[in-house]
Amino acid sequence: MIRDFLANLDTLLIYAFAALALASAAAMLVLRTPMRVALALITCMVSLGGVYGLLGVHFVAAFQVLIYVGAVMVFMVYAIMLLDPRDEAATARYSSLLWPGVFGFALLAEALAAGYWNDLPGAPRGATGGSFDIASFSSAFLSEYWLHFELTSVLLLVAVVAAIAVIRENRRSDRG
Amino acid sequence: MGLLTLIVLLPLLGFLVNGLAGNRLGKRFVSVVGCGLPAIAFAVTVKCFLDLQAGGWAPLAETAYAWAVVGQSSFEIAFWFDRLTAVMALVVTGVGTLIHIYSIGYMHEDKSYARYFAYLNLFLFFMLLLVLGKSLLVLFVGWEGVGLASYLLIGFWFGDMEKAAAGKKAFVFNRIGDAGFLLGMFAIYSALGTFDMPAINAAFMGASTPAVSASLVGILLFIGATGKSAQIPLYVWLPDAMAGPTPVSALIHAATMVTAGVYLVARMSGIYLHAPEASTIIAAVGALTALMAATIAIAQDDIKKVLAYSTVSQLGFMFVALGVGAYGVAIFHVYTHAFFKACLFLGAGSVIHAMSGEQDIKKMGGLGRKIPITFVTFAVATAAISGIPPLAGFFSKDEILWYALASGRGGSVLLFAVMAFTALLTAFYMFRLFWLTFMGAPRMAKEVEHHVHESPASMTGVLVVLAVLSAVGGFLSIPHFLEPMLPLPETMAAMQPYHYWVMGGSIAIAATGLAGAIWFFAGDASRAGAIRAGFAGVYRVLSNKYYIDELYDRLFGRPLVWISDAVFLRLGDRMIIDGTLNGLASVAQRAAGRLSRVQTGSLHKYAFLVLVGMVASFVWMWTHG
Amino acid sequence: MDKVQVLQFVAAALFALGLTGVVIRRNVLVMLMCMELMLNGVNLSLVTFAHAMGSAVGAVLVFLIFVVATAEIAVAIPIVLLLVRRKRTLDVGSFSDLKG
Amino acid sequence: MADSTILSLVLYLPVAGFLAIAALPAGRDALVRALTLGAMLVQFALSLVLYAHFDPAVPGLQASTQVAWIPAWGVTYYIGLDGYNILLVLLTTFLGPLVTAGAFSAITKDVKLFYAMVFLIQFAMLGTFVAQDLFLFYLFWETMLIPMFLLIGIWGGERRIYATIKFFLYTAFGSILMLAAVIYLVYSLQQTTGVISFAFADLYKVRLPLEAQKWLLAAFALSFAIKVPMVPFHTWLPDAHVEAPTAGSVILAGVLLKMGTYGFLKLGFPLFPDATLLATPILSTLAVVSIVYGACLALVQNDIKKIIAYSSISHLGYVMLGLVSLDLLGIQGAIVQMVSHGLVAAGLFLMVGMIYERCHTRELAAYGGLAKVLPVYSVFFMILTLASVGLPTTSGFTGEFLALLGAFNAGWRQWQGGSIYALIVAGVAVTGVVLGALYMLRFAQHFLFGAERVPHGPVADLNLREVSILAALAAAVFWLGLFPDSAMKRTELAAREYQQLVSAPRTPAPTRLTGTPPLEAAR
Amino acid sequence: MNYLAAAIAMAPEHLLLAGIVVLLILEIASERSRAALPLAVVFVSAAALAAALLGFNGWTGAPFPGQFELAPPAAFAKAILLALAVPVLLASKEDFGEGVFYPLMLSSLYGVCLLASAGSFLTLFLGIELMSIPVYVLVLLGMRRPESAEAALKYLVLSGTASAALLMGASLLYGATGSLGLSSFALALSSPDLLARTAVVLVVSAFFLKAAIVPFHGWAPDAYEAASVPTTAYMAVLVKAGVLVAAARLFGSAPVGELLVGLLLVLPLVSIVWGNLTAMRQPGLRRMIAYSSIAHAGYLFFALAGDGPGRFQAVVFYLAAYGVMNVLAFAALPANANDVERDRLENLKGLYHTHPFAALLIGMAMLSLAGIPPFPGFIAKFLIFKNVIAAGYTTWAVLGLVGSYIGIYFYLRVIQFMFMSPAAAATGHAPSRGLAMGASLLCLAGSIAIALLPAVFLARF
Repeated sequence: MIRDFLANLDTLLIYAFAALALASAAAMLVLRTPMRVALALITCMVSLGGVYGLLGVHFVAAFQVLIYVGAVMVFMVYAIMLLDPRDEAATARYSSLLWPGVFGFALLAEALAAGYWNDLPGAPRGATGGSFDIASFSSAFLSEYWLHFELTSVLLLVAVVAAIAVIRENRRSDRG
Repeated sequence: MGLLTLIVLLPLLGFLVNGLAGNRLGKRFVSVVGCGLPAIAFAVTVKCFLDLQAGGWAPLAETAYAWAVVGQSSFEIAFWFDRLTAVMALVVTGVGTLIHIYSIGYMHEDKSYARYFAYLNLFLFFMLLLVLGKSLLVLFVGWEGVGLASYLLIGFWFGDMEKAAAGKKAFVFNRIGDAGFLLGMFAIYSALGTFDMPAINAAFMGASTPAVSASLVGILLFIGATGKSAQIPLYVWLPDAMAGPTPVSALIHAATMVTAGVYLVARMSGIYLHAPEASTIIAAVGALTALMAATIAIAQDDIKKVLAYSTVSQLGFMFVALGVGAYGVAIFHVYTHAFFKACLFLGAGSVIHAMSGEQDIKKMGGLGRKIPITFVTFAVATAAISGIPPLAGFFSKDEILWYALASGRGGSVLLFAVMAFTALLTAFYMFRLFWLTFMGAPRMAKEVEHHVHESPASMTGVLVVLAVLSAVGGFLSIPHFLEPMLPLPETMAAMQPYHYWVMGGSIAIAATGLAGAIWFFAGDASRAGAIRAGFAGVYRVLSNKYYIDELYDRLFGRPLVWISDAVFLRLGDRMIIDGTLNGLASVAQRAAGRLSRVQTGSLHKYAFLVLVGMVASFVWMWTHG
Repeated sequence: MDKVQVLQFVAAALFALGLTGVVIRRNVLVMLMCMELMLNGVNLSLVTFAHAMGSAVGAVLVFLIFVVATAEIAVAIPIVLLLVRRKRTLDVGSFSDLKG
Repeated sequence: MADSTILSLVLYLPVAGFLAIAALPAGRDALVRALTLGAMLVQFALSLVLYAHFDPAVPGLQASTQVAWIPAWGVTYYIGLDGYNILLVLLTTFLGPLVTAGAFSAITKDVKLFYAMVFLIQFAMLGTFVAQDLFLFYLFWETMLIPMFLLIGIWGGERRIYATIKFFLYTAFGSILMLAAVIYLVYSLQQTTGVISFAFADLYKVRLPLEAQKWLLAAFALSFAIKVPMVPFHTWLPDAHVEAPTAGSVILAGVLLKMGTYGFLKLGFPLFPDATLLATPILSTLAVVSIVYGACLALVQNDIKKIIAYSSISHLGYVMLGLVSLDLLGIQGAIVQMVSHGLVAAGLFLMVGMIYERCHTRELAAYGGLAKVLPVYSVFFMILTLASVGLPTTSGFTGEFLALLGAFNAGWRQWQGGSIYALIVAGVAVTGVVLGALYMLRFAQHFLFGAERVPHGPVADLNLREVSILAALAAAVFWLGLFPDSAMKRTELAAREYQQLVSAPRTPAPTRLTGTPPLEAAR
Repeated sequence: MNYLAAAIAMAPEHLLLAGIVVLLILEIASERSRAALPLAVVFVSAAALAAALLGFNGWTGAPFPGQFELAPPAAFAKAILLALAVPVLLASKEDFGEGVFYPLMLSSLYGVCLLASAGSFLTLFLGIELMSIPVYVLVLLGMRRPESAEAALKYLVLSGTASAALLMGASLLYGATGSLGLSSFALALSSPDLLARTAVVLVVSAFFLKAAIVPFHGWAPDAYEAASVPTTAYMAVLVKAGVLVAAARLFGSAPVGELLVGLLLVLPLVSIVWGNLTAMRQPGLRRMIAYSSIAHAGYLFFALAGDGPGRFQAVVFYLAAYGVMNVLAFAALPANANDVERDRLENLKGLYHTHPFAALLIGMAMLSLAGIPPFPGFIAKFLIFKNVIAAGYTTWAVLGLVGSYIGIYFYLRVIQFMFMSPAAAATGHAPSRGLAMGASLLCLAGSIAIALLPAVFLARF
């Protein structure tokens, strides 16, 4: 009784986290001020991190929290604080396409779901079963996928250059 | 190069010389070339005639060159000279030459003297092509060519739109006939695979009946003939054709070209002998035309118009002869008619020349004493056409009347009656013309009157020759000469006894006509006036030529223009076709506007479109999967 | 109904919500965050699959997505700054000078 | 020098000329004109040599050149002379110098570009005629649009933009569908025979199922019928003619329209014999409609260029009639009629241009009695008019007569077979002879005769340049009218081949293609 | 793993990377450096050369199995695309004083190269991002006009969405087939499995979005218009090229069933018609080209419906023909102090009289884009529709051709402006630019080569 509850506890927790993520995601669409939206997103991400953790892919969970919450969202929040005071848009929350958008959402969700409904594999084809740990991941990363490892570095470099370029434009437009 | 080819080419040479270099060469040279070459052509024709005779009347033939060879079928430019050709060629070259000579005097003052002779030679060239041609193709080339020449000559004084229009009218009406002619040719070719006329005749005369009904072909060819020879329904161009210089009217519209139709039928007699229906139609049309033209002629006051209608009427006589199978007789009338009608026209020309351009006989009278030679020759010709024995007209017309009555091939009392009455009318209007022109008191203006003068020798000489010919020409019995090749139809035994009655009758008719005319016009004008007033209605109809021109205009001219303009151009081209296209174009333009308005610049909109696109793809997927 | 399926539904929902957010929210920054949301949906689905069949590839892709997301934001934010300096508003609706 | 070399020379001389004048500095107009004329004359001389060397007894291609071009697609660079194109090549090169000389005084703006365009058109047209590979043919066929587009658009009249765009879009539409047909045709050749080739000779070999033939013929026919043009696809022609500069109209009427009939003769009918035989009634009807319709419209025009434009529609109707008759006479007549119309219409447009340069109006009503003022002009005008009416001894007669005779023969044969329709059609066609006389003489009468009306008079009669242009044309007209045999000898074998290709059955048809048939409903 | 092999296989990418680094250093060392452009040209041409050499040597292999593959076709594709970038660079002199443009463009090219030999969705994804991210910035770089930033944002947001969709699709494929290799997509094309098909739809719509197919095209006109001329050229040619090469790799030579053909061709057909129609009314050249490029994207997807083996060839050949003429048009466009003025079609009026040569070049480009013989555009279009018909979709081919017919008009309109209208009021055309003219001549040479000897190119794929 207790045992199998405990056995299923992680599953239940996963559902709980998933529900939380879903809820906060939904909240993002309704909350008014960007700051609140940001917070909702962070909640969502963290809870997703929880899901990952519970699924046993801890390192992804770690990345999720570190990179997303740690980097992206901080950047985001910074931007919000920088710009928010000027925001009149906060008053007008929705674009004219609110209801069409919602309708579209319904259809899209339905369409995607329909894709899963019948033949989403309980255990996907080619499933080896079992989980994998950081060791197998990183070894794969540095053996099979080191190309991508390198490419990401190129990408980041490019991103930096791009950002700098924009900032410079920014300065130029201030000047002239 | 054979003699026949030479005959044809001589006038062409004249045309080229006068046409290209005429203006620089001076009138004398032009007239020498213009008249000399036809004269030579005449001489050569005589030579050929003698050869023919020497050869025991075996036809001469020669091929100039192969015009086109397509597969098995070869179209050759070939010539043929037999009895019939001989008669026609002699008339054409002979009378032609005379009229050329006459023209020297008549056209002397004209600026475009060279052009005139060039055209005249051109006409002669095509006419000879027509007459000498061995195959229908060559005949057709000549046929169209003479049409062209007459077009050019009618419109010779093109400064005046009337004259140019007359030329056009002639050409177009001829073309209508030619269309029929073409169809006839095509039918023959499709059936027999040749245009060679002797061969065609042989095919129809032969034992096995050819693959085409003789009547069909006969009628189609006859349509062509009605165009060229001014028969109902296509005769209307001929009277207008008098717009041309008078010698032209004499040569083309009296002596030669207009008889081409008669020649064609006679030449194709092989077909018509087997086409009773066609023959009947020909006879009917001929008779009707003769009668109608004669009645119109009574009420005309323009000296040339009267002659023109009389030509139409006489052509009617010829076709009646053809219709009843008396081909030789028709040719006989062609031959006599060539003389006296040419004489009449040239005489008229001389009169007009004397009257300094006046053509209305109402304004003439009493010219007899002032221009005696013209007067005498004109008198002879008039007598000839009215059928006063022993002049040429008498013989041919008498023969026609006889065969109209007695021919075993469709002669009938009715036909005879009509023709007899027409003959009466002929005599009547001819003497009316004659009287009003030469007799009685002068009615012209003084200044005109006092320089009325006789024409130069070149003209009067020709008149005399022609007068003599129309006097004695009848004694040369063409039908008899042609009989070996164009046998005369056997006559109905029942009619035999009446042969001399007919002859007497025709003399009587002529005399009556003469008398009637004199009775009308010799006395004071009041009598004629009274009669005319009595028949005012009839007179109006006649003087307006039965309103045929107006009728044609209403029936064909205007509808054609209306359809072309209103239906084809405005409705078809502009509204339907271009309308549709421009409509499509503007639709595209409007669509372009609509579509570019979708691009509102709002990112939301774009994102929404993406959403829509995805959903749409999914829907497509589910529905088509 | 098994775990993977549920999580896949969630993932799909997140993706759809993100897209919808882009369509309906006026605020630029919110719009960007919604894009992030979409990516998170993708991540979830990838991780779930990777976990379910115990292959590392999915996780690797997830990792790449992290990096790319960061990069995109890093470029996006300055652009937004630039735009807002010019427009004095965060309202995407008013960024529509280009049209037609 | 080998004939094939001469042919290549003839074909590429315009390109050389184009490059040459392109290289010249601006403002050297006199030099440009001289250079162009020279090149054109040389070209004509060379093609005369070709004509002389052409052996009528040899079937198939002569002076041909074949080089692999896009092997993967079976496309070859393949040109050559045969009975189909020999006369048209001669016609094109003959008109070249006349067009050039004719434009000396008319074109003063952008002379360089103008003659460059003339060269290009010359090149494209010749290419279309000598191409023996469908891909190459299509390439030239389409290329020709571009210089023509510019020619009308730059040097045209007031409504030139509308006219030229209409011209381009009209013709391009046909070509687009034709392109699809071409691809499908070659693809099916590959399917049925395993050979992939665009060479006409190979394409003749494939015999598609009737269903496919119908669609393909429809596509080809539309494209060609627009170019001919046949009613009801003709409305681009009057606009294009009226707005085009003289040179443009001359090229258009002289050669370009022949590309349509040539297309039918060389491709449209031989490639799809069964469909053709099926469509003969429709085609012959359209031909006759064109004859009558064009003539009627010419009858009510007041713009002298339009009269000639519509007359072209009518005259090309005879060509189509002759072609569909499948009677040797008719085919030969059609071919001669093509050339004849090329000469006559070109001449008439040149003359209109000459008078327009002097009097600056195309209103028929504005003219009258020119025969008095411009005797020389009038003589030539009369000659061309009569040729257009189809009077014997002119080229017009040779063409019309034989075409009609052929049509009638065919009709007659069908009549013996029990159907009279074709015979009636031929009969109606003959009325065109009368209508032709009607409108041309109306034209001539108002133009040359009557009271003198000469806008911007007094005007000078033709100068030596113009006289020599027209003399050349007149000579050609009479040559083809009086001695057509030398020309027809050269086309005879081709005509026979065409007849045989269309009427005689070929290899038995495969029951069905492996590919989907055209226009099968999209899923 | 053989590092040497990797080094050789990725030689073009490496050269580009080196170029990026060098240019950055240069950039840091000194703003406004004259050396930037020449260096960029050198590196890009070197990369192109390297790719070409790889191709000619028939270098085949997968240094990173399943991730990065190289075979002659891909190598030549890279070579051609890089070669197309050279004239773009040359034409950019006047528009970009400062050097940061060049490293960005090189890195974007790096992405393009990756796409040309991507073997898995990971590489594909990275390639697309590497290609796109710099372009967001390029769009607003130079800031010729205030709207640039807006355009950049639109592009960024929508193509971000596209990436998300692509990844979602990838993930579903992953779930359905257990692999992230591109081959899994090809498998999914013919699988009845709904999950797989959902994935296909997501991936395809992602590509539609990147390639600006109606209705995913919203960003394109705005971005094209607001960007500076060379950037527009770059987007219209190379970005599109990258996307489609990727798509071609994705579809490989897998048979496309009746069902999918609908999905694959309906929207392209719509965008052919839509693009061609909308372009009619555009007042600006760049916007017009944007719509025309929407239509061309449509043709390119038609190529994907063609029968298997010919696809890659068709796509690349079309891209070459289309790209060379597009770049030609932009390079020949006369400079003008005011960017908006420079763009307006009205100002092209009478161009023939002011810049005859430029007018001729632009005219040719327009005709080629319209697909009129004898220009390369025609041959490319011919190839595509030939394949479609060979695949048995005759109806689609006919529809596509008719759609392309609609386009002719607006290309003619440009020619009409340049040749048939009197010169517009003095808009102060700057004297034509040497380098840009060089660039356009380069393109001209290229297009002549393609038109005269298509076989030479075709044989390479």
